Amino acid sequence: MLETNVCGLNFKNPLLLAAGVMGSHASSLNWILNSGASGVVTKSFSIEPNPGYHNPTTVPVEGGIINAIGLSSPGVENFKEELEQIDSKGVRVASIYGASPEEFSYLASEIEDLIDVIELNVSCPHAMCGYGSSIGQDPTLTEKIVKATKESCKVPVWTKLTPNVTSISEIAIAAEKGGSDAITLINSLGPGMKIDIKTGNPILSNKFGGMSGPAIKPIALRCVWDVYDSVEIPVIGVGGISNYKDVVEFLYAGASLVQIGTSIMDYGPEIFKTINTDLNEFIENSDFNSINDMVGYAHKKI
Amino acid sequence: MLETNVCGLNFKNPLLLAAGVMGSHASSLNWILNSGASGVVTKSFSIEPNPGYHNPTTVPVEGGIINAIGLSSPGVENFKEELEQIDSKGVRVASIYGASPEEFSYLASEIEDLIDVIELNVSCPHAMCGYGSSIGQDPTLTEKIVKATKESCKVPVWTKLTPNVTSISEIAIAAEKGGSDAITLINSLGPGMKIDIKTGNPILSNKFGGMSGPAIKPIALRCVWDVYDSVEIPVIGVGGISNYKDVVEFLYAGASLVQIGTSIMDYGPEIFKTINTDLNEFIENSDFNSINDMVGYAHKKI
Amino acid sequence: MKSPEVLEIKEIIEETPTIKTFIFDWEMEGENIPYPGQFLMVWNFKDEKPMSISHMNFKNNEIGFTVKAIGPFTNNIHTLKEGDNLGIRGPFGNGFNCDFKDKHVLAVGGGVGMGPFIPFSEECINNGGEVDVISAATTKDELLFVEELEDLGVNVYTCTDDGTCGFKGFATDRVNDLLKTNHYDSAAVCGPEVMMKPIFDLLEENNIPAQYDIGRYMKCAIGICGQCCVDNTGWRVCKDGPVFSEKQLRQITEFGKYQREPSGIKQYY
Amino acid sequence: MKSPEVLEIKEIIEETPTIKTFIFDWEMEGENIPYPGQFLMVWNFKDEKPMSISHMNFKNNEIGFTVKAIGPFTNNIHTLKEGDNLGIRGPFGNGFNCDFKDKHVLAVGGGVGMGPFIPFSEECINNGGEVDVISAATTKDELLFVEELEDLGVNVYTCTDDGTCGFKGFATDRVNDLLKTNHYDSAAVCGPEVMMKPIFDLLEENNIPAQYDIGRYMKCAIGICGQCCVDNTGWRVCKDGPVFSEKQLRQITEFGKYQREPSGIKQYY
Ligand SMILES: Cc1cc2nc3c(=O)[nH]c(=O)nc-3n(C[C@H](O)[C@H](O)[C@H](O)COP(=O)(O)OP(=O)(O)OC[C@H]3O[C@@H](n4cnc5c(N)ncnc54)[C@H](O)[C@@H]3O)c2cc1C
Ligand SMILES: Cc1cc2nc3c(=O)[nH]c(=O)nc-3n(C[C@H](O)[C@H](O)[C@H](O)COP(=O)(O)OP(=O)(O)OC[C@H]3O[C@@H](n4cnc5c(N)ncnc54)[C@H](O)[C@@H]3O)c2cc1C
Ligand SMILES: Cc1cc2nc3c(=O)[nH]c(=O)nc-3n(C[C@H](O)[C@H](O)[C@H](O)COP(=O)(O)O)c2cc1C
Ligand SMILES: Cc1cc2nc3c(=O)[nH]c(=O)nc-3n(C[C@H](O)[C@H](O)[C@H](O)COP(=O)(O)O)c2cc1C
Ligand code: FES
Ligand code: FES
Repeated sequence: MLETNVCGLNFKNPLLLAAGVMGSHASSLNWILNSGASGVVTKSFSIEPNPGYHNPTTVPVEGGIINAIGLSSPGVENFKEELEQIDSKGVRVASIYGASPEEFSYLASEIEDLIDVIELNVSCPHAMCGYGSSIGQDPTLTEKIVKATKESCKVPVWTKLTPNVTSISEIAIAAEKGGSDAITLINSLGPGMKIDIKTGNPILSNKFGGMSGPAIKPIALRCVWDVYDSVEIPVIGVGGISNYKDVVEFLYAGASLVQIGTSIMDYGPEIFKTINTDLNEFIENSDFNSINDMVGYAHKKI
Repeated sequence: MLETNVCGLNFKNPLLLAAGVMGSHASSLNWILNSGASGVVTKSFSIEPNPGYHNPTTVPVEGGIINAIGLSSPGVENFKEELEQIDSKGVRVASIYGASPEEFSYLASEIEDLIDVIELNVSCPHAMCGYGSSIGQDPTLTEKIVKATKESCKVPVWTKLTPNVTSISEIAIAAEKGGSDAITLINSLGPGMKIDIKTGNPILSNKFGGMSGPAIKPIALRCVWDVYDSVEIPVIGVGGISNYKDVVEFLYAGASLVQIGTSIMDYGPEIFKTINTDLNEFIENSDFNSINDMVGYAHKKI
Repeated sequence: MKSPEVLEIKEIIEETPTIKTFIFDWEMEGENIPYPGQFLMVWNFKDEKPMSISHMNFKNNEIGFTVKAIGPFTNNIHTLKEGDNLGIRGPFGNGFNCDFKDKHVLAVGGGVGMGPFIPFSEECINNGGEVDVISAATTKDELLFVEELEDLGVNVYTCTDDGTCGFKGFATDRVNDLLKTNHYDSAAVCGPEVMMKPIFDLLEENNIPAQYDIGRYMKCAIGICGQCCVDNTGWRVCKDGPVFSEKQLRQITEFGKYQREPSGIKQYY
Repeated sequence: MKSPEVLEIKEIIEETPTIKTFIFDWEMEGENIPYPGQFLMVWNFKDEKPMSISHMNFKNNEIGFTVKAIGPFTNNIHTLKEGDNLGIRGPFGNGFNCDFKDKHVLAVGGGVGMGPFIPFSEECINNGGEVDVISAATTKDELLFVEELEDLGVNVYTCTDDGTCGFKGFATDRVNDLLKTNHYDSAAVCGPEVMMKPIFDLLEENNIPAQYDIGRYMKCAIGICGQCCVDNTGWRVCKDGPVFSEKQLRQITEFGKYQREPSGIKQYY
């Protein structure tokens, strides 16, 4: 009931792990696969090692958390060892980041044999200048990076976008033009900040961090809705999902797959099993025959 | 202890009512003034009457609500009757909206004698095309509108911005160049949406609505921080404030005044009295001697 | 505050040629538990409007409201069948005080304004009060809830504009008449404002404390948008009302005079 | 999950030339209540690092941790005075099982790894167990908590690398020695991993069930960032640990071999 096919790949259900959450080691990624996810996205990695920001790197806010891990990465050479060990029973998505088309295409060519999909992180809201959302806020650069990556590898390429732009559809269309096989949205929101009132210190060492968790769901849903209307390629929804109802909302809004991140903090890796069970029951009690039937359903209602 | 002066106006405390919340009638605005607010911002109004969108116009989400009231307005002629009756013991801020510099300047000249400040709503995320955030996402148009308004009236003009842009500082700088006397941020976030999973219907009749309430506070704070660093004029903070700690955070981030909206849903107009009492106690137990001492304090800590 | 919950219509009762009652399964627990005089926001996937709760069954876990077809929304609701969906959120508002042990209470309902008076009467009687109800309508066929109220042990006085049943004339006249023979400790009134205003004046003259269930155009229903605020106090009908005491009503200067359209423009009666 | 709470340092105890204990007022209620083996994240407004809870006073509502100065962060903490501020969040992690009624338990702490063993011993004794503790250090002056533990009724065995106090040699040798004469139902071990690994091997040989409090570089401490996950199970030391049973430890293939730097690069011991 839960199987679906996106970009020519079979997913045994529509639930994937989102990038950056328990995603730094093959061992934790395999735990997530064993917990019921149909696929996993790795923590984003770069060519060179990067320790990320000093702590504090996360702080809770109403309805979620803000984080500025700072794209820590062991560098592609070290990370290959992890990629090799991710269980191929799930769909293995490598999230990569860089500052130029050359960096992205180099990374893609280095790892394409080890994984099933490449996700481009052009959307991290707390990346160093020149990385992350400073790319995904520029349609021309986004298109170039997607194009360069596509030319350097044969696996499907998903482009992950930031909601922190005036028009997300504009960026999605640019990614589609560049040849992206799907659009993932959204990366964390904002950035936002929190200040300690006793001392006046911003709590995150980076001051600002991306917001994630249930509070960002309405924004993520609207981004999925808009981009579904703007491009032909599949949309992958992420942001604040914590139960099967959220998944249904995302599918209705136009997502073909969803990713789950922050909710693992509250529910652990077991969340994948729980949602799969509930989602299966929901579909069995509905008029839908497949996940695919549900994708974009709400667009037909208006 | 709580008095402050912004744009040459005295405020008996830093708390104002935000636009659009209990702000359509003089009677409810006066209730808010009697509950301890130092000033009130009216619901945004236009030249011609506008009934707004069909219901549902609000729906709860994690950490707040989304709304698409749709800028309902009785039109300036009818609204003058309300403006005349707002108690002048508080600072009376009229929020106006239009689609062109001419509309804004006409509105300003029509009402400037009845109120103390004009706030320009160039930021509503669910306005009809050509209004609201479609202006505030364009620096050139924002500057023009501020300039036209300034030329047509003598009262201070505050420009209220939308966070739904790639760079809020860019827009704030444009407003400052246009002659704005202060920047108010943020208008509601997103827009976001919510879909009923039983029927597949987006719940808001307008599908999308602006998000407000505690969940948007981290984003609002970061916008205040950024704009405080980018302009010389005062910043007025709004977004998710529900207690005195939130107010302290906004002051530290750079706000000279704050506005409170959605929290009235949970706490009623009494929230102004409660926060004033708590804030007063906080300052008395601190090393600060005035509200002004606290403005931007966190910037000195880093 | 909750999102609308989409529920299937369990039962439709055709009360009069223009009025139907819609009944739903409803878990009577926590914030769901309604109180007489509270209302629901009803979403037909095109618009959403307030409706008084006219039916509360705590044993069977049911809730319901009674709708008069008078315009686009209510006409659409009337086309629905059992099993069809509606979105419901609530209950909202303050509700009636029903604490009338050993007291004699007069309830006056005009037309579909009878809505809250079955739950109200039930609660008053449970609390040890005696209830008289004036059910007023234009004509006999439009009278609401007469039998149901009699079954509860209420003294029902009917009143029709055309005299087809009971007293011929307006509800005010009926009240005036009853006051000559009966003593009432308190009253509760719901109906069109043009009906409520003269009753308010009459009850004030007679020094009878009373509660008035008033209507204003509603958008959010959660006390935030300000649409339903009344002059001169600014009270929100959706949150601080919809039921106001006679003392409060004296301060609501717009009562009986005007209310506001969705745009905010005043609409004089 | 909570934000760091900024608290004033109430008391500083100079335990050894390189180790200090920092004590804070702490409301012992709800999610605040700590358990032996749990840790806190300590924020000095420049960085934030994990520290085992070494002091829990339920009567006086106090909490504390014990810090060895070994680098930029811990050196900075050592410069602080009573009355200075630190940000604290927690408690985090699972903590030790202390349910050893009528059992004989051996706790082995190396250096500042002694941190959790006052609360651990107290809880075991309260539950009716008997506790022996090996306090190991490089030299006499660096031995931790000997008197405090003796006051609790614990049999303390000291052990120094240089023989300045008690047994001369490594903790493993001390454990080996004790096993010859004593029967232990269970053990608990905390210290540098190069110390824990041979003790683990020794206890395994002797079939003694044990709990190991291990350390990994931590960022979020709330089980989300994945930094602290261990091979091959992927368990999060901050959430699923930091205490693991011997059965679990057998599956943690990286134990005693490597851990990961902030970048994720493996650092072999
Ligand atoms: C607290 C409250 C309880 C109510 N209870 C009942 C009830 O139990 N049964 C019943 O039949 N009616 C009730 N009403 C009135 C009901 O909401 C209107 O009859 C209905 O909204 C009419 O909509 P329409 O599209 O059919 O007609 P329209 O022609 O659109 O409206 C007719 C009149 O209904 C009122 N109205 C319309 N929309 C709204 C709105 N969003 N909020 C408030 N009033 C509105 C206005 O006075 C309007 O002039 C109640 C109203 C309020 C405020
Ligand atoms: C669960 C746990 C409990 C701990 N309890 C204590 C304790 O009670 N007392 C004590 O003195 N120390 C304790 N530590 C170790 C303590 O966190 C490090 O000593 C401290 O972070 C060193 O920081 P530094 O800047 O002084 O030195 P650095 O030179 O930066 O680091 C020295 C070593 O400390 C470790 N370390 C550094 N940063 C971190 C980090 N963010 N998370 C985990 N390890 C880190 C690394 O192994 C590093 O090689 C604990 C560690 C963990 C994981
Ligand atoms: C701790 C943390 C680390 C993250 N790291 C990455 C990352 O490396 N690359 C990336 O594309 N997204 C990263 N994200 C964003 C998530 O993949 C996801 O887009 C976002 O958190 C919204 O989903 P959620 O609400 O389910 O967490 C990170 C999020 C969190 C909370
Ligand atoms: C119901 C509602 C109506 C609003 N109407 C307006 C408006 O007319 N003009 C405007 O500038 N902002 C309007 N806002 C935005 C608020 O003024 C405020 O910027 C936003 O809600 C964030 O603050 P809060 O979280 O305290 O509500 C409205 C907000 C709400 C919830
Ligand atoms: S309907 Fe919005 S305040 Fe009453
Ligand atoms: S430190 Fe982040 S998962 Fe453990």
